[in-house]
Amino acid sequence: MPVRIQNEDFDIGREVAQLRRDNPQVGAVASFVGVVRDLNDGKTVAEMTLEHYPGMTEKAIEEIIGQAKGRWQVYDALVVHRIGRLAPLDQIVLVVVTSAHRGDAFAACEFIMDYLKTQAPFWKKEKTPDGARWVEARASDDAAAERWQTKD
Amino acid sequence: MPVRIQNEDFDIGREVAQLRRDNPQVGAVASFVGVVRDLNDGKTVAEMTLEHYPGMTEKAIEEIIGQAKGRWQVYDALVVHRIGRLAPLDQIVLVVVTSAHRGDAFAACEFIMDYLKTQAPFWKKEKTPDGARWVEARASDDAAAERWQTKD
Amino acid sequence: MVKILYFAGLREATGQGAEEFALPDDVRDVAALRALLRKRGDAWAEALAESKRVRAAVNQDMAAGDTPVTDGDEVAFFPPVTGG
Amino acid sequence: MVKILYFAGLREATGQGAEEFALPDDVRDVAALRALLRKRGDAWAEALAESKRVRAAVNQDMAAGDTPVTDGDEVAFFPPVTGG
Repeated sequence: MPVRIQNEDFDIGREVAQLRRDNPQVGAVASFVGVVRDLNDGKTVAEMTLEHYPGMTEKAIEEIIGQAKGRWQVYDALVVHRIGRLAPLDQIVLVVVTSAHRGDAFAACEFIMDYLKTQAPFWKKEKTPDGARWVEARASDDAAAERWQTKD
Repeated sequence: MPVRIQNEDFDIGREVAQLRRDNPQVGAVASFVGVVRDLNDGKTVAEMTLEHYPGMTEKAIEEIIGQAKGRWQVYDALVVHRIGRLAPLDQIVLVVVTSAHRGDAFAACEFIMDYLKTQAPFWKKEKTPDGARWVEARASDDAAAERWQTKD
Repeated sequence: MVKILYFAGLREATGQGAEEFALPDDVRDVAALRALLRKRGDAWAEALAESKRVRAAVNQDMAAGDTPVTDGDEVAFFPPVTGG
Repeated sequence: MVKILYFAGLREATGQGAEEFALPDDVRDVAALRALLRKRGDAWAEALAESKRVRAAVNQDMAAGDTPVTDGDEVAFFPPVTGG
């Protein structure tokens, strides 16, 4: 499955090996891991909880992967996103893209992350010394996703 | 050490974990793995040998990493490059970059790969059904490295 | 009937996670449904206020204000997403 | 004396991997050294021909034709690189 939503942690080494297994045409593997930081918007983060919209999340990410495959020469793409309670240093999200060439792998991987940030229904709630707060969407994430629309 | 040249294979999972270890400010880890393909320039590749210039290789890659750190907000960067005999499906090179944010991590990782391709003294010799041949440098690699010079 | 789902801050503000809702005949799109829900009281009026950045999905696809809503649909309201 | 290194196809074509070389007084840069080495015979003339894409490094830094070469330097000649 190209999209997995799970509570459990993931192992980038195993996922990369799995995705490119038995395909000797793969010359490039680009990966991204998102990690919980202990500081966000100037506040210490002790813990966060990730909520999602079951069903739509998988569908939205599959559509993003489909778009990436339409735009770049990509063999396979994988997204693993964790939900539930996470602490600083915990991994949140993994994106892996295999391709013949690195330009396609990098572009597709970054595109998937940028679109996931604005299109996939996940919400983060952080626990800080001042109490819990929902993380606000960033204008910079909208800008990151939008720049792909003027390219090509 | 941010640069390692070695015969042995590497484990992306272990390298990523090592590079971001104990730094709770890391929010983004971008990685790239280059892999031996069984087909190059239309010929079947049974095996390849990677030669390098000991001393200069490490120095050249350290300089590339230094440039990346000067251009983007990067905590750490790692390059592992294999030498010696490799077969299709074998890993050749690993680049890992840690940063607070994904834009910096992606850009620095791709920049390091593009510069490594044109600036780091490695040479590949492929064994094909027609005999052994040195791989020719690609104009597309020069172009990929040059585009970073006009940006910013 | 439509199924309406609320997520994250909107779920907390409205005190509602999911409901079955009888769609009036004159409510034919996302904006009209959102306006109708605002009339449920202060918490709803504030959570779904026009000034608030509220996103919607119809049948698990991102929707705009003029996206049609018809019987049998699954409609969701939520804040701008913040995953990844 | 300078140390000269040859890599990859250039090493094979010249049959030489490394040598200590007495630098004549009038050879002061990479281009002049390359021109002098071409005079060693056909294999050298061809491998280091001006029409060939040959790269050079002086003291392990990428060098151009006008990069100075002086006694004690380490000079390397090699084809365009193809790692990664």
